[in-house]
Amino acid sequence: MLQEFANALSFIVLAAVLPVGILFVSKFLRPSYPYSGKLATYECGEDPVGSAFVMFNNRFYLVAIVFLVFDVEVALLFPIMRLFREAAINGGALPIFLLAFGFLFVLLVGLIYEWKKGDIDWVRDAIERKQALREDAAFKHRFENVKDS
Amino acid sequence: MFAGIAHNLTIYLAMSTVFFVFGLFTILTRRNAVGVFMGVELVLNAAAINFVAFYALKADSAQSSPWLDGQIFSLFIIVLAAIEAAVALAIVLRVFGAKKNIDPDQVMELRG
Amino acid sequence: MSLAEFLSGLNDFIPPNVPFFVFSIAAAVIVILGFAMPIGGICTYIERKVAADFQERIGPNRVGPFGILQFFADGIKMFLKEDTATKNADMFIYNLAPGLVTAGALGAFAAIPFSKYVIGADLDIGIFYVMALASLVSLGILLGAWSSENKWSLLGGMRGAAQIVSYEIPLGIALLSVVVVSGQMSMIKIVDGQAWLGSGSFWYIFHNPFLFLNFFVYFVAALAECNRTPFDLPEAESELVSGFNTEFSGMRFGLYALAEFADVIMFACVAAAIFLGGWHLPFVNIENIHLGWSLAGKSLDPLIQTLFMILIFLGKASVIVFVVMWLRWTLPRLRVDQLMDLCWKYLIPIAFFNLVGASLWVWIFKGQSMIELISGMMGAG
Amino acid sequence: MSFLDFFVVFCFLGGVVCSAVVALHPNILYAAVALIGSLLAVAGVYASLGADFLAAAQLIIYVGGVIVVILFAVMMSESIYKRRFLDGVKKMFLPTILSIALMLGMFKLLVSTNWGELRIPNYENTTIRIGQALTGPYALIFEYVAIVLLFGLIGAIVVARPNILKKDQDGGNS
Repeated sequence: MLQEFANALSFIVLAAVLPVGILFVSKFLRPSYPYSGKLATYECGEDPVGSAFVMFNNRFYLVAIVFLVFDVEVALLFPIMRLFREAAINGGALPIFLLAFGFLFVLLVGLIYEWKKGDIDWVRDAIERKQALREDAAFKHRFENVKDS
Repeated sequence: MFAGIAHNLTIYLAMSTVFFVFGLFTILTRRNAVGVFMGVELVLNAAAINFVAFYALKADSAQSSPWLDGQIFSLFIIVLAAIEAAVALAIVLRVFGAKKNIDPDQVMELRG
Repeated sequence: MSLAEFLSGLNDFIPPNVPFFVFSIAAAVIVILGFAMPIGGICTYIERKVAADFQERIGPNRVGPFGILQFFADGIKMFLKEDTATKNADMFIYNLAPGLVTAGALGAFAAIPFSKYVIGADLDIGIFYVMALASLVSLGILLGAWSSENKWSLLGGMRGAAQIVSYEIPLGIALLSVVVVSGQMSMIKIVDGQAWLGSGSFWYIFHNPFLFLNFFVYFVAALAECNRTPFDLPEAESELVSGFNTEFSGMRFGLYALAEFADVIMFACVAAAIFLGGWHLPFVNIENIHLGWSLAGKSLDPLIQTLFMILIFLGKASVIVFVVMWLRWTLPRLRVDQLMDLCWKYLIPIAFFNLVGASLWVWIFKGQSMIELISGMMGAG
Repeated sequence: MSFLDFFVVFCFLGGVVCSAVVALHPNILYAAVALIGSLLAVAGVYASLGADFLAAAQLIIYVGGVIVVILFAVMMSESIYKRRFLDGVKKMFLPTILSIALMLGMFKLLVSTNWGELRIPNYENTTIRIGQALTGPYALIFEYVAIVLLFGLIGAIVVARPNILKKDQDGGNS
């Protein structure tokens, strides 16, 4: 069993070291004449303005959070699902079934919640429309000046 | 020189101690809230290493329980650290959105 | 029984008491340098030829007969081309990122079961190991995009990371449904469960209708995971110049292209192993093919059987790779929101439904597949 | 010096160096990359202690999830034109004293006690036993974790949700 770890580890190490090694070795074979034009960031010809960092919308961030939760769920379900077949064949599958799919259902509630709240919608106006409708219902006065802007 | 080091507990505990101390140091000195959070991650990993190492100490002897207690504990540490990451970094983002900087020392308006 | 054990078994060719990890490194070198990289290179050539046939043009035929050595020429060109980085690129992370991406893509070849005795690492957590390494790729892309200090590559990298990250969930659920049906996580045991010689459950794709649907969920998620065809948004040429690899040139770009292709091949091999029955053909039992040839006193039967198994397995994987190439020239690219909606609003609910369905099927029919039930009824009827 | 000893020592040294970089490096992004290294070292230690499922779970959840979220947060939480990430480590005198004292104390305690022989479980398949434990005595905790996950998910989303209508305060962020 320990040898299998050694095999897997040597695969990962070789796969990680190989490209960096190729890059390092090819550094000596390659010509290298860096002049300012070549080093400037590529912006279809214009000269770059401002830093590479631009404040993008945090849709990516919401996706990362929801991914984290569902990734944990999938990782936790693996050991339970592995026992399911033996339990199903020689009886006693009910507790495992209820446990696993209770876990799965609880998190499905989370998915349905954010689906309805429009958090996984990616298009800005779809989110704004949903949010505007919600705000409109709740705060009648505050909403007027936002509608026409 | 290191013969048989993998079979006694000192190296695992030394590693968890080093992780704990560096994690604590990060929490105390980082100016960026995300940096403080990385320190928390190191401290959690230190605790998880201890759980697995101490379970391995009594793995096959008589009084070890059939259920892999040590590994289950560190599995739950990993799971709950993931959730803590989601919530903590959402708060960090909100604080940054409102106050444009997330230095834990300067963002203190809530206090008193 | 992993490749390294097999190598250490040839004890009349090797000097005595060589430590074991030398064999595991040798096995890694054989599989990665012997299989993954050349096949990755050859596939770039085949893809260009296939694309040419789709568009009724000739495709590369200058280098070597029928242009076969084209990938070799590309490799040398990339090796010798200058690799420029932007002025204030973050050199350390810039060089680390391709390492992470290829570690994810090529490292997962350890779990690919080429035949019963030829597998990189016969881990007990085979499928879980493949998922673990697939998550490294998104990190590599994110860091590579960030360190190349270019707005376009940053946006492409963020999109790529968000896409790969969110498509990992349907991929994980599809693998989970296979684990429910097979009751095993080690790749070789999963493939062994798919033999059908009159009895036993046939390929898992035909095990039950839910798993059949989950195969296509897996296929779509794997396509998105490798940024292929309808999902190649991160390097959408028209919008983001060339996505996260805008600033990569020369060998660095070659590594990212190779890692992407190795990802495609790896996911095709995993699909061939867990859904299409690895080295099993329906009525043929590879074990009892005995040709009786022998070389230097040793019978060559096990070697021939292993070669047959590897050929059958690679045949199935190449069918899937061909379909991936075929899709590239037929389907248009999705918009970002369609892409994300497809994942969160369609693939994940379908995958969950199929997971519940598959486990109910296993529970009700005591783990028997459709084919067994039908043959049971026909036999009884 | 068997392969296992070499691997454990390698993971120990890699973990120490990476966590040192996480603690001391001024650039927050390098700290995040070093955190990846230390998490991989911890995964290596889990594997050498026989916990193969745990090592893979650590890779999937931590390296595949938490670090991606941390990187997104680091990239988003930088003000627009401050290009470098130098957040500078502030006054370090007192924390260094405390840390060194703590480390020496723990090492002394660690070396002095005799922990006895460590029997690494013979690397049999831990996934089955973890599955049996999760469906056995830890079943209630397993469901409780599901509820914690749900609350964490909804809480994080409500906090991180871009409230579009509050346009003035957020600037272009949401």
